This record gives sequence, C-alpha cells and structure tokens, in this order.
Amino acid sequence: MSEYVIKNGHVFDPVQGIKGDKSDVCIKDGKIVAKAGSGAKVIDAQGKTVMAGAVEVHAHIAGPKVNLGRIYRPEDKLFTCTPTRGMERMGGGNSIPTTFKTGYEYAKMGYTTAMEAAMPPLFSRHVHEEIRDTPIIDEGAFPVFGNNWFVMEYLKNREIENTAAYCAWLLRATKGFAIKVVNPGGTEAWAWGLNCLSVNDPVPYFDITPAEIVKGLIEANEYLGLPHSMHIHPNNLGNPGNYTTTLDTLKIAEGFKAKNTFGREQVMHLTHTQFHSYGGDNWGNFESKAKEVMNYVNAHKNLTVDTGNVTLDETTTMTADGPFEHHLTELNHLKWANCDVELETCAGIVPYIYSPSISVCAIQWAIGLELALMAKDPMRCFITTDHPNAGPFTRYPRVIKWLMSAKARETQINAFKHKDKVLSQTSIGTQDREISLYELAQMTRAGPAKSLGLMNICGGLKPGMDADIAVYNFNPDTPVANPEDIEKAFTRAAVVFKSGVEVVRDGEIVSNGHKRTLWVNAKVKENPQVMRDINEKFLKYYSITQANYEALGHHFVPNPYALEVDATQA
Amino acid sequence: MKNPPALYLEADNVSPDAFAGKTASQIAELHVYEGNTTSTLGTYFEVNGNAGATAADTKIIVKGDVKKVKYLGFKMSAGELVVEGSTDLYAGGWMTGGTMLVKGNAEAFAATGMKGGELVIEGNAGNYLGAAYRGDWRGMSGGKILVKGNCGSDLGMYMLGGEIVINGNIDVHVMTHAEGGRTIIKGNAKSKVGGQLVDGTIIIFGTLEVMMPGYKYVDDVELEVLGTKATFAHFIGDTGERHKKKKGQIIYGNLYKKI
Amino acid sequence: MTKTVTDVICPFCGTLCDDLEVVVSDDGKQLLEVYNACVIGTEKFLHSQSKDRVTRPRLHQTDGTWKEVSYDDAVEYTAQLLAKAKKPLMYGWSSTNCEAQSVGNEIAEISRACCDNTAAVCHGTTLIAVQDIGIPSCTLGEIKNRADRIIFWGCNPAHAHPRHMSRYSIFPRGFFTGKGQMSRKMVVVDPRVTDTAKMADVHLQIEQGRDYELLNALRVALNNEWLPDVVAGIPKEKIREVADMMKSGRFGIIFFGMGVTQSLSKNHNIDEAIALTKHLNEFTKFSIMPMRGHYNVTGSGEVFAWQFGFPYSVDLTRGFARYNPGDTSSIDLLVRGEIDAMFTIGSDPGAHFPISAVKQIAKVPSVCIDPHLTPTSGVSKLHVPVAFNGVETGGNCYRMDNVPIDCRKVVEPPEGMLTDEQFLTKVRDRLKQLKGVA
Amino acid sequence: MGRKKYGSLNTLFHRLIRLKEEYTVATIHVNLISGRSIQQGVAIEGGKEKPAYRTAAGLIELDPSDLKKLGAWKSTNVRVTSDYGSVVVKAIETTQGPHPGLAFIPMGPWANSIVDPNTYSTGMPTFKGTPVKVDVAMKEPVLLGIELVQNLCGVK
Repeated sequence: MSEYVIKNGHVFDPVQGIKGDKSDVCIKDGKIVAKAGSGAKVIDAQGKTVMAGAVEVHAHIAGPKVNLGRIYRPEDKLFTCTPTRGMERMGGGNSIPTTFKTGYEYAKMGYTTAMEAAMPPLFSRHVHEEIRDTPIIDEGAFPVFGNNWFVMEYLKNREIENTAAYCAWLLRATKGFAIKVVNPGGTEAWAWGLNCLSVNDPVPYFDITPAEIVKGLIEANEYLGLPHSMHIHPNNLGNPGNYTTTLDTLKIAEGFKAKNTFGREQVMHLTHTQFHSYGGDNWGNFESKAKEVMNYVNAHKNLTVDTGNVTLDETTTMTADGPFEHHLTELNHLKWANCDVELETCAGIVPYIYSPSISVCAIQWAIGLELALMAKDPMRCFITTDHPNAGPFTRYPRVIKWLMSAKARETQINAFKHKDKVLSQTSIGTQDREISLYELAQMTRAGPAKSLGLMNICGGLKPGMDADIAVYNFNPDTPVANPEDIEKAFTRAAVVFKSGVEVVRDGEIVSNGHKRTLWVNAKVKENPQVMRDINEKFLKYYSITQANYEALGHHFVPNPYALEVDATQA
Repeated sequence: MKNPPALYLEADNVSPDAFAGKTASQIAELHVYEGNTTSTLGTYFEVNGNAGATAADTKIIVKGDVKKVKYLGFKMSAGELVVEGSTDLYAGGWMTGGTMLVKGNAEAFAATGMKGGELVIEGNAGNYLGAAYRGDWRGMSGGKILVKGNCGSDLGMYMLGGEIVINGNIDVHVMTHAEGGRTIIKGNAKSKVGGQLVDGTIIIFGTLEVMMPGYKYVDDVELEVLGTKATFAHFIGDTGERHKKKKGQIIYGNLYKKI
Repeated sequence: MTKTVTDVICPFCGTLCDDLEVVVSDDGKQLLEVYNACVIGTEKFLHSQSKDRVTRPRLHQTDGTWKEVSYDDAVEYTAQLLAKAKKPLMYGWSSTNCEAQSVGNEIAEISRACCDNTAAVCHGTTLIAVQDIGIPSCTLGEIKNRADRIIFWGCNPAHAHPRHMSRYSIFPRGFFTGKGQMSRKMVVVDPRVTDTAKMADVHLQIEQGRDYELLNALRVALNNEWLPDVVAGIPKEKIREVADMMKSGRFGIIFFGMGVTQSLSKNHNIDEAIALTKHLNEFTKFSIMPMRGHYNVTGSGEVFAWQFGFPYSVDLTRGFARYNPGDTSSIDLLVRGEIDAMFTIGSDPGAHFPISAVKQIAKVPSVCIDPHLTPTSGVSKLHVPVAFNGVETGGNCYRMDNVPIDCRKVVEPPEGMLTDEQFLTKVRDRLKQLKGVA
Repeated sequence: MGRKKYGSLNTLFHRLIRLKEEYTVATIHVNLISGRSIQQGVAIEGGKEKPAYRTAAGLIELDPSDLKKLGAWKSTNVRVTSDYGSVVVKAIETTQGPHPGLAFIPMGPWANSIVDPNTYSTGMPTFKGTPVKVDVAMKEPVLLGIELVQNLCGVK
C-alpha cells in the first residue's frame, strides 16, 4: 500500500486533544503513522479542516425493511436516478438510496463507518448481501433482541447467563455487532395488534415487562462485555408526553457500570432521542421536553445518546416498532407496509413529509437541535437523523450548519409558518450555543467510535488507528461569512481516505475501497441448555431449519472483521 | 419527421420550454434518444423556424408520423404544442402549463402527474390518462384534459384536482383512489368506476355496466353539466373506504335507464 | 455406499421448502433419492439426472438443426449481441440465485438494457399495488404459530404450492395454534371448486373477473354500509358472514395468487385486498401475502431493488434506472416491438408469454440460458445449457415472504458445464472489453 | 393395454363422433382461464420436449354441462379459438368443478396461443378471462409444446 502525508491542515482530533492546530497526518499500510517515508504522496491541506472519518452510530441503510421501502416507493426515485460514472455504479433514491448510492454519499461526506441499526435475525443474510453491495464504508449491523422469544423466556426467570449465551450465539449466527432493543415487548404485543406504551405494560402471554427486558439485556451485555452497550429505542415513541417513558427507561440503567475491554463507558445507548422527548398530551399542546431528558443524560455518565434530527424533508419512516408505524398510517393515511417476523421482531414502513408549515414538524426540528445544543459532554451525544426516519443521512451537512450557526437556525425559524408555536413550545429561540469543529469531531467521530467500542480502530487520528480521514474545504481561521458555506463544505469532502485508500478526491469517488463487515464474536462457556432450547424452537416454531438459519457463507460476508470477546471466564 | 426511428424515440426535449430562445439549428441539436443511443432532433426531424424568447411565446407544430415518439410535451410549462398525427406514451406528461393538442390518438400515460395547462386529444386516449406515477399518491392536481374519442382504463388514478372530459366511451377503472377533481364521461362506462374513491366527482352520461357495491343511491338531482341540463341519479361512495374526509360523489346520467 | 444431504432447499416454488433430504452416490455425481419433497420438487431433482440432457451450448441453424459450440463461442455471441443492441431485453432471473442476478445486473448496466423478471407475468401487478398502498405482511412462521383465519384468494396451493398448507398455513401446530387445522378457519375464493376449495370451511365461488367488487363489498360490510343483494355471484348475507368471520379471528392472513393478479382489474384487485387487510387491522391483526411462483422471483426483485431501486421492469437504456410497467415491462416492450435483442435466463417466456409476444422474441437475435429444452430455447438463436441452480450449485434465494435461504449444492453438474454465475461472469468480462470499461 | 384392442375401440369411437358431427353443430362459447396444475408442474420439470408435457397441459378442462352442449365425448380433440388465436387441445371433464361457462387450460404454450395479451398498461396480460369458442376437431392433432410455439413463430 502506498504512503501519504496530509500537510498543513487544521487538525481536529478529540482522541489526541488536537483542536485545530496545523499538523501533518501520515498514512502507511492503511494505518495512521507518526512519520511517513520520503516517498510518501503529499496532499496539501493548507487552509482546510482535517478530521478522522466520521462514524454513523444509527441508520437504516441495509436489509429487508430498507429494501421494501425502495420497492414500494418508485416515486422516491422519479427523475433522480444517477448514471454510471467512472468508478460509480448507477444509483437512485432520495430518502432510501440504493446500496451503491448509500456508500458513495456517506464517503463523499467523509463518513467511513456506519451501523445498520436494526437487523431482523431471520433476515441477516439479506442484510449482509446489501452491506456487501454498499461500497467503501465499513459496516456493522445490530440484531434486534427486545421482542425475542428466547430472551423473554429466559428473562422471565432472570436467567442472565442463558440470555448472554443466546445473545452470543445469535451474534455469531447473524454476524451481528451489538444488542439492539426496539420498543421492548411492544413489538411482540403488536403481533396481536397491541402495544406496550410504558415500561411496566405486561407483554401478552410472556408475562414480563419492558423494564425487565431492558434490565436483563443490560446485564447480559455487560456479562459478555461486548464492544457496544445495549442500544435502545424505548417504548412509546413519537407520542406527546412520552418523555416520562423515556426517563423511566433511562433510570433502568442506574447503578450499572460498563464492563468491557474496549474503553466503552456507557451501559445504555438511547437512540433518536428527539422522538422520545415530547411533552404535552395532544398534538395541540405538543411541546419540547429536551431539557428534562438532556439534564438527566448530562448527569449520568453511563449513558450515551444520539439526536435523530428532523431535516424537514419528505422521507420514509421505517422501524421495528410495528405498532408505531400503524399508528402513523392512521394519522397521515399514506401507504403502510408491515412485516412481523416469527419469534423475533417486526418492521413497519410509512412515508412521511416533515413540512415546515406544520407546527408539530417544526417543533420536532427544534427538539432535535435543542438536544445537541444542551449536551454538556459532546463525547456522549451524537448527531444522527435516524436515517431515513427524521430525514435522509445526506442532510447531515445541513444539520451541522444549524448546529454550528445560530444565524442559520434563526433563518429557519423565521421561515416556519408557525414560528410563534415553535418559540413557545421549545427553547430553541434562546439557544445561542454554536457547536465548534472540535465538538463536531466529538459528536460525529470520537464519541460514536468510543460508544461502539471502536475507539482503538476509528474515530481518531492517533498513530496505529485505521487511516480513515476526511479533509474538508473549510478554513477555521476565516470567519464564516455565510452559513451555507458550512453545509457546502461538509456535503463534499476535498479528500477522503478509507483504511489508507484514497476513495474521494474533490468530492468525487476515485476508488470503491475494500469495505469490511464488522461483527462481534463473543465466546461463552459451553451451554447445553441454550443449545437444546435453540434446537427445540427450530424444530417446533421456526419456518426454516436451524442449519439453514445459521448458514452465512463467503458470498454474504466476503470481507469480515471480527471483534473478539472472551466471556468464558465471566 | 423525416426519418422514422427503427425502434422508438424519446423526445422529451420537444417542448416549448426546451425550444425557448433557440434557433432552428440550435433546436436541431437538442438530444433525442433511441434505445441506448443518443442523437439529435435534426437526425429524425426537419426543423423550420425559430422559437420565441420564452416558452410562453413558443409554438411547436409536430408533423409527420410520430406514432413511435414518446414524451412529446414532457414537463411543458407554457406555450403551445400541436401534434398533427398520433403520438406514443407520456404525451404532455407532468405538464404544468400551456396547451397541447394531439390531432390523432395518444397512447398510455398521457398527462401523467399533470399540474396545470390544457391537453386536447382529438382521437382516442390510452390507459392511465391524467393518472399519478407509480406509487405516488399525488396525481393530477390541476389543468384540463379533453378527449374527443374513447379512453382506456385507469383514468385519473389518484386524481386530486382539475377536470377531465371524455366525449366517447371509457374502459374500466375511473378515478381510483382519487381525492378531488372531476371527470365527465359523455359515452358509456364499463365497471370498477370510482373504486376506493375518497373525494371528487364522476359524471356519466351513458350507461354503466356494473356499479361498484360501495356506491349507494341518494336521490335524483337536476344538473347542468357542460351546458346540458338533465336529471341524474345521485350515488355516494366508495362506502368501503375509510373516509376521514367528506364522501366522494359519483353521478351518472339516467337517460339510458329511461329507455 | 451412499451419503445423505440434509436441510436441502427445493428450487421449485416460492414456498422454498428447506427440509429436503437427498441421497447421493459416494462420488457425489449420482442423485439417487429425494425425501420430503412434493411430486414437483422430486421431479425437479431427478430430472436433472436425465440421460438426454443437453450439456453444451448450441446455435440454431436456419434448417432447424442445432450446431454444438463451445462455451467461449457462446460467451462471444452473447457479449456481441448485447454490445450491438440498442434496446436489449434481459428477461427471467427467477430460477437462478442472487449472485447470478447480481452479475446479470452489472451486464445490464454496461449494455444499458431493459431488465425484467417473471413477476412481469406473475406478481408484477402485486408490486404495483404495494407501491400504491403498501402491504401489511409477516413471515410464514408467524402464520404457523398464530394464524386462526386463513383466506386463499385466487390461488390453489394444492396444485401450485403443494407443501404450503402442511408446512405453514393449515395443518402445522404452532406456538399459539396447538390444535393445528382445528384452530383455523379456512376460506377459499375461486371461480372453480379447486382441490384447495374442497378443503375449505367456506368456499366463495366468485364470478370470474369480479374480485375487485367482492373485495370492495367485504370492506363495505366492515363499515356496516348498504350492500346490493348479490355481488360477483355471492349473496350479501354470505359476504357479511365472511366479513364477521375475518373480524372475529385473532390473527388472520390472506394468501392470494394468479387468480387476482391476472384477472381483470389486476393491480386493483390486490390494491383492494390490501386495503381490506389494512381495514381489518382496526378490528384484529391481519396480514396478506402473495403466493410467489418461481422459487427466487422474490430474490430477483430484492436484488433489482437494492441495486437499481425498482423490483422489476427496469429500463437502463438512458444510462440510469427507470421504471413504469406498461412502458418498461417485458410484455409491452415485446408486443409494442420496442426491443431489438432478447436475452433469457432462468425462465421460459416462450411457454408463458402470450404468443404475440413470443413471435417478437423469434424475430430478434436471442440467447436462452436454461438447463432445459424449452419453447424459448426452441425459438432462440443460441441455447446455453447450464447447471441446475439449487441442485448442482448453491446460492442465495428468497422465499415468498422475503426470507432469504441459502440453497445447497447436492451433486456435481455434468463434466465441463458452467453455472449461471460462471457463464454470466465470462459474458460480463467480455462485454467490458467490447465496451472498453474498467 | 393391448394396442389392438385400443385401436379398435378408437375406430368405433371415431365413427360415432363423425356421426355426431354430421348431426350436431358443436360450438360453445366459454370464458377461459389458465393457471398452474400439479400435473403441469411435474411435466415442465420432466421436460417440455416430452409428450408428457402435452398430456399435462395440452388440454382444456370443461364443465360436464358444457361438454354436453359441445356434444363431444371426453378426451376429444377440440379447437379453441379467441380473438387472439386458435389452438387444438384435448377436451376433458374438469376435476375441479362444477364451473359451467368457465374453461381451464393449464398455463403453457397451448393456453398462451389464445389468451388476451392486453396488459391495460400494467405489464400483465389477461391470462384469466378470455372469451373463447370451442369446436370439436377430432381429426386435428394436439402439437407438442415446443413444436407448437415454433410453428406459430414460423421457426423450424
């Protein structure tokens, strides 16, 4: 592999505490090194911003529901499909881009690692086929556990060790990365058309509560010592007044401490917090509770969150929270897709238009920004749009603009039809904080990498780490004349390296890289009982055989990268 | 048209908007597509005269056999387009303004996603006239369509507004899923008329072979439609739909019933 | 000595049974016995061994005879055909694996072709309906474990999906359905008294082509609105009875097939059926599922969708993807005379397209990639026999409920025969040379 | 069974039909649908070049009452004609009836010689619901699948 040195750029690297000083970044054999050889190719970053490649902590970019979204929304692609260009395959799709476009768009914005946030285990082969066809970026996928029959049956009897053994088996069988929980219990209830709206609603038949599922999975996660923590989308998403449910969920983590060898400190990651920070009791008096939620998060070091910023676009909502999507289609009457998955989970899809002329949408927009602006520790609050739910990931540069410029926020607030409502129901008007480039690097690089247990691999520019680097046409020395320049700079990076390979130059794709599939291989003690249980469930209740469930050959994961976890001594 | 294409031609550049401000020779350089090959308008057409400065003051007359030419008047926003013969798919597709006249027949998907302007088809129209593009719940929202001949199936699917008049007969499915607008069928209709209709108006002067079960008789009413006064039996529907808005109405002429 | 391969996937219908056992000779060349498969699946495995099988590509001579050629010649012919064509149609894809489909998409992208799968004459109208109003569905295991209301609308699993009822829908005893068929009510809607209908608790012998009206009537019944005395040949009392039966279940499912997708109203029939399902979710839990035919037509749609954004009938001729059945769909392209070359793989349009479309195939340069002799190969210029996917090669496939299952190789293909993927890869590489792309 | 016996039965059978044809004008109009049958499914895997495919799919299933109207015996060859084409198949009594006025030809070249190709711009031909007329045509042979398609396409 060739050597490079990126010269004279303004480097922002929370891992090494570098805050914009001019320094060189050297690359050798795919890694960052202290010094490059004399033959190294020089890249001039004079007057530019240099950061590690960004890390996406939560997006829906590969798998059955994403693809069903593509299948059932041809109008999302009408007149916008892109042709083959040099390295680039054809692409298409605004809110749900094709796999190729997904990889290219992330790379062009300087993202080099992304996590698919919800993998239905039964469909893992599909998820991995799409990951394989998503160029450049490293990807991992979170299998969902929160409504899994095994998990609920073990946790009903508080069998943490068995739960952990099952989780380890499923992570291996599906090449999964972390334990994801979506509307714990509520999605199983949805199989009967019901839901669990609080952490204490009993799950039909299984005689267990969401709180018990969440607590048990935190314990199982720390028993195994996985790289990432239990990653949760709590009950009662999207409803006025749901912030109490959110706080109840967060409180479950109290007293737990992270136990792992990956440098992770949190035991719970709360995702798309915006959707869970609502006050009021109807859409009329709907208001922000960002302060209440963020105050709690700021005060508890064992939590991380991501924002789920609304970008005010037409998009396609998709989640394993089946009952919510049914609720949504009843509200907006747009086409509804749903798929219940035997013994495991469910998924729903509904298109949604976040219109600036609808007060609720404008308030949601404000809440997402409030959360980030109220975060005391940028290493624990990450920027997402919960792609595509609050908006497409391609809008990150716009979100960054709103966060870095109070002026940009003001312009948007003035453009809202119900400006007064936005100002009365949220505190966005009083937020004058402007996120710095260093904080941005924390919120999009070092923070998510640490939360995912990848802090030694990516998210920073320390020698020894993977050479994932983004150079932006943004000069921190000169004041921002026009906020649009921020959006422009972060939309198309000047140069992007993935594992030491130059993949983007002047905003264009120059290489398809060597993308890897990240997964977690957790070893546990022999557990005959769990193996028997698995065997029995396949014989009696699954619709495919165990042998065909586990199969994951080379054509699914051609370039795996396994994080090894040894829990045999636990 | 001087050299007809071997296959089919996609001439989405034949619209006042694309021609505006161009000379005959510049117009001849505009791209047209035959399969996966790109060539120029001049290869197939003889171009005479210059366009006006803007779309609004540009008038295009298409002569010769353009039966195998698609996308004429694509996305036109103003001006005038006259097709002297018959044309293929997407005539006036996604048009927002101006007037388009087809003297012969127009094939399927004419005026797809129409927002405004006027389309007149003197011959017959194909399927999906004034309908929405696949998957879109936002169909024809404005403008007028007049078909002097007969019309195919799926007229005005997902229609939201505007008016469609068919002088002849109509095939199955009229204004499926529509939430607004008005269609007037002077001839006869077959069946599946107004299925899943939420709102909007269908007026049939001729016969209707099979009425959807979701329609229920209200009363007889006197109506003046396009200058014709008559008594119509008034039905409402589709009662199978879950109407959050007011019920759509289907009204059809009862003249033939009397005979 | 013989050995038994277990957990074998049956590459026939969308039911994609994955519990077959196949006994093969010790050298892995002879396929001796097949267990657990239906008669069709068994025949599929055993026929792959037939002695008179064509094992080398053949060029069709004007006198009707066939001249055997090498695979390399076949690759050259195919690449040239695709390179020269202005609007080639690459049709089929439903009886091959996702890996081959993926290579095929690359070829289509390079040659800027129209590509389509057998959904075009199968569940294409279902996809149109799904695009119009969505689809509340589930996996087949959910039905096995929960469903107590089973509606077969315009489908005849007893003939088309022989093991469907025993594996998933009617007989199995699942987690919440311990009594098997005793815990289920079965409704069949069909103009014929099919062998499936004969098993039903209720058979609505509908007037053919009036599904849209009957589905609408059921929704009217759900709304307790006025109904005509008879709809589609069914008395209104019966309609209200069935509507109540659906509402009274805990978990219901509508399976539908060609009876609605190919009858008058086509996509609208399914549209209304999905609307009915959505409607029923206000009363109880209901799902709906298409009975997909070819064992991997679903997979083809998935691969098309994640690579191009559309599930079938994709037109790449302008260099980017476009989609609009009626314009970009195979039957219309052929009948309207829009294409100038035909590439068929993993399907038999010659047998399953209306003859007016087949006549067009016969007119243009054509390649047919198929292990069998078929009417399509019969009218094609070049026939390229390949290994049987799912028998002589593995690869990923998608069941009717979109569940991916990795097919297994059970025997070796005849000496020197290529798989779909191998042949297509050669074509792709040659095409890249011809088009001068990296 | 012995060929001799079969032959003699056949000639007797033929004479009777000829008699019938002289006295009755046997034409009926029915609504045609096509679709999968398990025999057709087995046959396509067995090989479409084989006579077994013709046996499984080169037939029309008629309701007994329609057979009677047609004035044909079971297993008589008939010519089925629509606006879109004409084909000879063997008429048999339906096993999935009664369905008077409705006829079924298994999916395949025989059905597709006569089905309505109109897609209503959906891409899907109208495989189910083609009005056809059926005449007794016992002297005409039912062609093999591939042979039939080749003939219709003018390909050797």
